[in-house]
Amino acid sequence: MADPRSLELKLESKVDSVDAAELIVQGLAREAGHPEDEIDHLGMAVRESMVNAVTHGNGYSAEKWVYFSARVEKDGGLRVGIRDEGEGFEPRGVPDPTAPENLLKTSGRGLLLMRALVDEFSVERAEPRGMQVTMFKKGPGAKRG
Amino acid sequence: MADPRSLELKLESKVDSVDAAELIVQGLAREAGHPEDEIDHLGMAVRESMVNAVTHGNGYSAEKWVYFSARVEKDGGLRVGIRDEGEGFEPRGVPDPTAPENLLKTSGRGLLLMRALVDEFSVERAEPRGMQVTMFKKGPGAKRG
Amino acid sequence: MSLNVGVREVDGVTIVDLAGRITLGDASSGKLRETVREILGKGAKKVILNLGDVSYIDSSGLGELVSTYTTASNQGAKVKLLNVQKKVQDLLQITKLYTVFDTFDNEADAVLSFS
Amino acid sequence: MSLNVGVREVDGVTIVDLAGRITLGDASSGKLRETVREILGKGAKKVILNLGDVSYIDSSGLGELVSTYTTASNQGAKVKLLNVQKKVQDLLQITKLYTVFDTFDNEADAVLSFS
Ligand SMILES: Nc1ncnc2c1ncn2[C@@H]1O[C@H](COP(=O)(O)OP(=O)(O)O)[C@@H](O)[C@H]1O
Ligand SMILES: Nc1ncnc2c1ncn2[C@@H]1O[C@H](COP(=O)(O)OP(=O)(O)O)[C@@H](O)[C@H]1O
Repeated sequence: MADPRSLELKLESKVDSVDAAELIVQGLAREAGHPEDEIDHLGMAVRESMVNAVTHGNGYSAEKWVYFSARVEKDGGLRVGIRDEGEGFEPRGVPDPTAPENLLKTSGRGLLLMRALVDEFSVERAEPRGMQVTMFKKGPGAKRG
Repeated sequence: MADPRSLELKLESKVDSVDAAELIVQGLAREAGHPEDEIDHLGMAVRESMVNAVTHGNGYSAEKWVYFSARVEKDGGLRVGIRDEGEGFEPRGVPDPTAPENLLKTSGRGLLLMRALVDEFSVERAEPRGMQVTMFKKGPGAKRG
Repeated sequence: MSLNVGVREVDGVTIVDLAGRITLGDASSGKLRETVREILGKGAKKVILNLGDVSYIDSSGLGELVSTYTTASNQGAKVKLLNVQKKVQDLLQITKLYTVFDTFDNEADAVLSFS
Repeated sequence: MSLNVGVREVDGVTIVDLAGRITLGDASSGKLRETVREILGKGAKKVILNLGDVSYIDSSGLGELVSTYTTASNQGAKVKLLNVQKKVQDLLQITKLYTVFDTFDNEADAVLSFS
């Protein structure tokens, strides 16, 4: 049983915020008893999503915030939310980076990695603007589906 | 040898920021190879200092920030800075909580704990206002003095 | 970050089992305070706080322990500590609160100490 | 969060030893790119990136590896990977980049594979 806890932060649009979010999530996952490789995976997914919010979303703007939230559930399940204040984008319009014609591109792999590294993932337009990413990693005791 | 890295954050004056700072510092200390009990001690000291900045310093004000910084040195030494935007106070004026007449007070033990839990500690008035706390925990390989 | 509080009685001694963290800003401090007030209201004079599952405490939490102690004293009751983890023990040492609280590693000894 | 880069030659093959993290926002990506450009400038055609001490890579870092690969190809050179850690291997798998890079667990085998 994990101690349920949650936190919400308003973070600046810079790389230090990416590091901060990753360290926070890793710490919560470790406390909740997740195994080391799952902690790494969740940390990577959060890193990718924070990078997108800071760069593509907010364009490193000092006037725009990244809204970060993390919640540890009773069974150790961990839900992370990341919202930016950018223009937003159409996720279905993003090309598949594993398609042969895209394999040698130097970017475009972030969303693919996020989806692969957590148990549940969603990305949708937020109100009044920007994108909202939500990810969930099951508790350490939960059966993997 | 630890990877030198550092981060600077502007945090809201609320309890979630206390938790965030503690988790970040614990994560950096763990990465830098500090032993578990030292990680706990550093985390506690950071927690106490953040609580003071958020409560006594900024009074939970939405208009005031806590400026948090952490730097991991090559040998794993970890320096943490916490600055608030409050009225400030005179550290020498704080009564000794271990004096018999203060032992049953329900508060006043934060600064004592911070000093005891890290290797170097300072608290001084900041410009243009507020207090600046700096703490340092030696790298895991460093001889304890 | 929650504190779980359970109450039981052994040989006329009220044992409060605490599990979790006692820190600023969560409901934990309120819960401890309220439970102790209730117990004292029912006339308890011998109280043991079992900290065996308290993994973390900060200076606010230490303040709560002291508050419990003085509230009890004012009503002629006594509070002792049981199963204090190393981490918490260190803090009692630094703050000299170990001079205020009787502490025990064994429940039977703690209960017997009241008679 | 730094990347250390060392270069050495074994039997006509240039081995680039990397240690640290390859992620967005630090100097690491630039360092790798610059080193590879320099090596290719000197006419190297056989390059091995030794990732044995690379503990962490993100999608920007993967982009850097791809960029190294294509820059080399454009100059008639070939890049292979050595000692890819499990964590990084997982990412190559997910992104199908394992189909782009020849990878080796053993330096001698990697060097021989060029002849
Ligand atoms: N938060 C965001 N705001 C705006 N656009 C985004 C956001 N996140 C992703 N995108 C768009 O989706 C594309 C694919 O993102 P991703 O898969 O993470 O790869 P990369 O970041 O390497 O381009 C980005 O290039 C960008 O155009
Ligand atoms: N950042 C701060 N700004 C203003 N006053 C402070 C600050 N930090 C500490 N103080 C003052 O010093 C006193 C002692 O602080 P501390 O030892 O942490 O104990 P406590 O917070 O329990 O009172 C506080 O009560 C407060 O008056």
